[in-house]
Amino acid sequence: MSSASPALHPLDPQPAGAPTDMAVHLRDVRRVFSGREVLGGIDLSIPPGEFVALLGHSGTGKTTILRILSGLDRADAGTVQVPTARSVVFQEPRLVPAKRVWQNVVIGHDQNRPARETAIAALREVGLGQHVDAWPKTLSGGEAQRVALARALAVEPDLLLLDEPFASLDALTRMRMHDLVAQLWERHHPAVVLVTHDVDEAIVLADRIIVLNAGRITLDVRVNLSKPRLRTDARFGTLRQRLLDELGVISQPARHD
Amino acid sequence: MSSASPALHPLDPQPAGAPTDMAVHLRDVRRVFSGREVLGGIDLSIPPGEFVALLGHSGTGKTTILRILSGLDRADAGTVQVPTARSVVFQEPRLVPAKRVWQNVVIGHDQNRPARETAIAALREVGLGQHVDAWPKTLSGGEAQRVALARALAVEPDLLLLDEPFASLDALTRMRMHDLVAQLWERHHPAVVLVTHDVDEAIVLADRIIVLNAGRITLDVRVNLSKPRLRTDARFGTLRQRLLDELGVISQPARHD
Amino acid sequence: MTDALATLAEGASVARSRAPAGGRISRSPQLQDLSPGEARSTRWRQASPWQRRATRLLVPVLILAAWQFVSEAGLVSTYVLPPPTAILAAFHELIVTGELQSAIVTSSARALSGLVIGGSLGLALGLFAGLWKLGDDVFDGPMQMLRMVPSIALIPLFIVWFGINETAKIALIITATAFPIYLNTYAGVRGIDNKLIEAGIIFGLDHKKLARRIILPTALPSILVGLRYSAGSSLLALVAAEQINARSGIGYILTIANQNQRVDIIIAGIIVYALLGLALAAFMTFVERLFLPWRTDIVLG
Amino acid sequence: MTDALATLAEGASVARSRAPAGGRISRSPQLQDLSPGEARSTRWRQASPWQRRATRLLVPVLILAAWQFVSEAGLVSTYVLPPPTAILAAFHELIVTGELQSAIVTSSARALSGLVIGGSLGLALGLFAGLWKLGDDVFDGPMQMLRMVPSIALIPLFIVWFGINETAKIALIITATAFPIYLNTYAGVRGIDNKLIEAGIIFGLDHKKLARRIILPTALPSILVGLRYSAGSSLLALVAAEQINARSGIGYILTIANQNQRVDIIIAGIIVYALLGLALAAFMTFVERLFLPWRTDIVLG
Amino acid sequence: QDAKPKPKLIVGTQDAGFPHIADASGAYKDAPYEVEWAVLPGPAAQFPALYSKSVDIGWLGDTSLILEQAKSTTPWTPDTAPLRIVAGWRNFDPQFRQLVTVVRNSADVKSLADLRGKKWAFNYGGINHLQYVLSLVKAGLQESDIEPVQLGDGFQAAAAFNAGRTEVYSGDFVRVKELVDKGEARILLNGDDLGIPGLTVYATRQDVLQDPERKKQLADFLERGRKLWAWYDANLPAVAKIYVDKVKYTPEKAEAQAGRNKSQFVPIDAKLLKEEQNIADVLFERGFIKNKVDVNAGFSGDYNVFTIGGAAAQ
Ligand SMILES: Nc1ncnc2c1ncn2[C@@H]1O[C@H](COP(=O)(O)OP(=O)(O)OP(=O)(O)O)[C@@H](O)[C@H]1O
Ligand SMILES: Nc1ncnc2c1ncn2[C@@H]1O[C@H](COP(=O)(O)OP(=O)(O)OP(=O)(O)O)[C@@H](O)[C@H]1O
Ligand SMILES: [Mg+2]
Ligand SMILES: [Mg+2]
Repeated sequence: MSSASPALHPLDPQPAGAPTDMAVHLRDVRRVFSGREVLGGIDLSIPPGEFVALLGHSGTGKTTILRILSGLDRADAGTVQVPTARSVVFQEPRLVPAKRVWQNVVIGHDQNRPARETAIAALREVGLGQHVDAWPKTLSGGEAQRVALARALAVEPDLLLLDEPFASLDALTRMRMHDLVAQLWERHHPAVVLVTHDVDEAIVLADRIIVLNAGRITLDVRVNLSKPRLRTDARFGTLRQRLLDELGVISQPARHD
Repeated sequence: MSSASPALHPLDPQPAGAPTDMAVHLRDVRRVFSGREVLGGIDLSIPPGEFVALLGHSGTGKTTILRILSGLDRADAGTVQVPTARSVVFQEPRLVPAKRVWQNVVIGHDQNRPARETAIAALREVGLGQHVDAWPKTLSGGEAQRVALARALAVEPDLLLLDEPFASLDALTRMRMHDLVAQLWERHHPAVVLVTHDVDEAIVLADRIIVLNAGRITLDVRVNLSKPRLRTDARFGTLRQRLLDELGVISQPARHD
Repeated sequence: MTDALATLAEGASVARSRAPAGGRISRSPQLQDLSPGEARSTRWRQASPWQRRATRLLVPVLILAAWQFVSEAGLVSTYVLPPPTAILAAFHELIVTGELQSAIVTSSARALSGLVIGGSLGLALGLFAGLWKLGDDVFDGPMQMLRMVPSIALIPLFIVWFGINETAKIALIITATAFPIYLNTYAGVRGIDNKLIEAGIIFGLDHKKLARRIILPTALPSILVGLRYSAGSSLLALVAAEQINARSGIGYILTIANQNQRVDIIIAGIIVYALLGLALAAFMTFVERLFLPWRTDIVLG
Repeated sequence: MTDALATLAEGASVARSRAPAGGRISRSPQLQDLSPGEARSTRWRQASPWQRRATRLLVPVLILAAWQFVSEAGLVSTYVLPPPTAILAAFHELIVTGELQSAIVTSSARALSGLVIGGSLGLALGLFAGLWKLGDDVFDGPMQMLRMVPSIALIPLFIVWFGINETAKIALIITATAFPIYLNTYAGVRGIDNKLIEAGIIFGLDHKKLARRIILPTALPSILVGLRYSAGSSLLALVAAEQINARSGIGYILTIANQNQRVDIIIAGIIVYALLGLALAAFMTFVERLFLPWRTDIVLG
Repeated sequence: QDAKPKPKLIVGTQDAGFPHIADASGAYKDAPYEVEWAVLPGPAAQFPALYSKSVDIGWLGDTSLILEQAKSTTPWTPDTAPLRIVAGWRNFDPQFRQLVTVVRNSADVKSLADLRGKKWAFNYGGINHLQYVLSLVKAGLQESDIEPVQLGDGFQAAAAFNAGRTEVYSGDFVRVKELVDKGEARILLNGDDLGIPGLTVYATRQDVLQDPERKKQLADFLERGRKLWAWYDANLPAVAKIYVDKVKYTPEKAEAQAGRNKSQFVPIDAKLLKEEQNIADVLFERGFIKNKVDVNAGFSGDYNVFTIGGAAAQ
């Protein structure tokens, strides 16, 4: 990665012993909801610029981790250290119904003419140039998701958190969005945490894949394949199989190419 | 299909010329939103008990068709005839935040003790036996989606409309849900329309696959494969390729097994 | 959307008949025709705008008819409830002397100034108390107390504090209008979905921008209900305010008529208030359409 | 959730400093420590319950102090604003004679009966007008008119219609309470997300069940705001209602004190009202907690 | 043996203490009908209660009925008047002035003419207003010659004057008494100077006056009323105590109130009618009422024999 050791945050003195060269540093992070331990001791360090995919069954705590990383939720115990500049695509679109689509995209900017231009450019990139002035309620599911994506990509974060951002997109649109995220990552190398249920997607995009199971990390592998990653590559197939096994999916014949 | 010719609805006299042996009958259905024609003449007949998958890019009008079939939206022109007993899994969970999970599942039933038992059984089937008394806001994305599924399956419709019901589920949970839907279909053969972005899922589950493009049906194929359908089957691959071509997806090497 | 929901009524009324019963293997589905333009059971939502306008008039006209009947039949002494014709004469008197016209102008000016100040106050405090615990702790108590003070009881105090001119009148109107907006703003803010606020914070909105871009627009429907209420209160507060050294105004006319036992004028005044209420309702509906273009109505039939 | 949002304040205040500037290729991210239990800037939300309670008392105590000062400095004639000590004496008098106690009992009974009837009426009409165009057409107009009638102006009419006993008093309270609940129910119903209604209809809910299972629970926060308002109005309406042949009650005490120029008692009465307002607010908060367990509050600090 | 319930005579009052005084006096204790008091402050409540037969006898100020009569489009006659005054009473003790016009010493008003241009607080309607209007007449001024400050009730008017917001005040004396006692203000005119009868009256409906049974009750009620005033006169401390105990007067004010309300019936005779007619005429000339009023229609002298006794009846 091309990033230097990050400067200390002036307001938050570095806790003793925390590594300063990591963008994300979680140590023994726990989270309990109404008596149930949802996260049971997560250790995770992500260097600046690394692209991490997070896999796991429904309800294992993926969103909970993302909420803690984003600062929207506070761990019950442990150490949490993240970059100040974060951006999130939530699991739901979370658009303000009272604001037009373009205003939603630049919700954090000064809302003047140039902001509108920025928004239009971002919306074009996600294929929604026609819906600039629409109300969020009139969007289709996939359109709303893409607006949320455009909003997250219109800023330049050091940590980009993506919670199933492509879940309701068709194959073609999904591939376009993959390219978009890859481009953004090329441009200024944020650390990325991508939650997905699509193992192939994880392998194609990520430097490193983590599997979460019942609130603990049960697998943490590096993806040592050169890009573009081809599904025909034998190592692709092996990795996929390893991940599917970890997730407990009974091998489907078609997956063994 | 094992269904006999359906009885006429006493309140709605059959329009002349409409076939009486179909569960769903759409003829030249059009829908315009703020001047833009979203559906431009849809013709579609589904016999009772047929399982139809609906593919198409984001924003092509899949949800719009489902809304018209469900009766939630009215076409601007054309003929629409559907069974009286319909059930829907919406693209969003649509749970009543003020009602506990189990009450949401049996929202349409008399809410007494047996209803609670029904709800618990349905929730166990979707793997949420632990969340019976939770509030919807505390559910994870996939959990909420499964509650919506449980709610739709707890009634016995003649037409089941599923709008991307498995979008935010991991592979394992998704396979379990496939089984569940298949079981329900075995039990009393409703006509099903499933919107999905997963071509494999469409082939595995459906009798017939329809591709929608810019508000028109551009492909309508029958899936003549015996069940269980194996992805290794050459005809599976051919059909998948045909569908991906229709959807404009540039072939990924891995997809050619 | 309104239409969409209107069509539902039928679907629902039939769907209800579906029995969630046992495990038949095959069934012949009952069909339903949802084609557009089909002759459907006539429902109110299909009434023409004229029909609807007529209905809106129906109740007032019925009341008027009953009133004239009661008066003519001598069921109620005309001293207590003069017949509509007498009210008409009272209106005539008020209009010929120009009193009514000038009263409406004067009173509207008073009500509006009070409403603007009181409304802004209520809005600011409502946002503050709704969003910050400190604001809640400091202001909610006093607001809950303030709203319970009968404004009539405040008049002598306000005369001493604010004198006998416009200030005292407007101060009274302010106390009457601040609270409804406060309460509805507070509730509107508390009712906003967390998720939107979270998104706003993530995308770098500070508190001020959060309030302007997310909280205010999203709580606006509730705030407008408060405004609806406050606008009414501002007019009603005139009855108290215009007891203070006033020589014109709707409240003044009412007070004087009350002291003169001019029931005809009192009723004329009540009718003026009622019409102002209708005008206000129409205006607020217009405002809501204007400021809430993103809202879709649900109407069952 | 409250805590979750409270933690946000920090994240936001820092995130804001992020510049959405040009295309640097690499950067060293500024880091932020979000570990639990860290010493953070002291914020109001971290104040102890005792601190918060103290703040709640602060404003009333300040007012009291200012008042005593104004009285002692002779800035305001004791005719108009007797010192707190005089009010205390008035309270003593009212309590020793048992008047206050019996007034609260009598008045509460009146207010409550009016509130129950008026509230039910407002709720029913609000649901009806909110959900059906027919209801809207028939009832919204009259309700918008009715709410503008100053209750003082209704007294003579109500004496004729309902006599000079309890009926007339309670009728007055009903008119004062029906409207706020109506308005808030109407708005609450209109504000419900279509999507929920659609789901309800699909799953076979008829209108009655739709109202009971989806609309009422979802509009409840708004309805409870209306109830808050109505409960206050019911008490305020006592001032008008208890002018009609009353022998006891809080409104009666106020009216009589007004006629006797017992400013100390008037102010004592106002304080009783203010305290009732606080009690009401506390009760409504309790009711909201009870009936809206699914709601999560947002609080910024 | 008393199987049949006694008939009821419902009497309105505007003085919340009066029912207690009536009880204490025992004047109505063994009446062949039951007296029920209804406290209805202000003519706005008394009139509808009378018209709707919620009360049989109403309690008004004498000018209230003049205003009521002036409203009628068809002129009242003794036979058609819906309501008639059957008795009136007032206090004659000069020590207990009721109506006054008071000026602040700082206003430097030496003669009535000096009232020109002054800020003058009063409240509209009723007897206080009459004091204001007749003061103007006496000073030879029009309303446009002064700065009138019109307020909602007498208490507000007094508050404005006491707070120094106006220089002149017309209305009830007790409300400004403290300022006068302190020497900061003085009385310029009182009600008697202006020929204001200042009566409180009982008024009843024609149907009562025409029902022989009811008439008998009315006569008896008024006769017992005379006894009540006699008891009142002899028991001022007891009355004051009632005002303190039952309606929350301060002891000093209760004493003043008891003294001030000490009254006797006044015959409804030519002299009174002349004064009343004069007031009606001034109100008409000054435009406060729209129709000329003949006060004979609203006043009935038929019950003088019961209120005053045989001696005064002719
Ligand atoms: N506020 C809350 N209160 C109570 N339980 C909660 C809360 N938030 C989350 N949970 C529970 O914590 C568990 C983990 O939730 P989380 O949203 O992290 O799952 P997830 O891995 O993102 O699942 P999915 O893939 O379905 O989105 C779930 O069982 C959920 O019900
Ligand atoms: N109420 C509405 N008003 C205006 N436009 C609408 C409305 N509803 C849908 N649309 C538009 O109609 C088009 C089709 O929407 P629809 O929801 O049917 O798409 P879809 O095929 O379901 O897409 P997705 O896969 O993203 O869910 C979209 O472009 C959408 O913006
Ligand atoms: Mg999740
Ligand atoms: Mg869709």
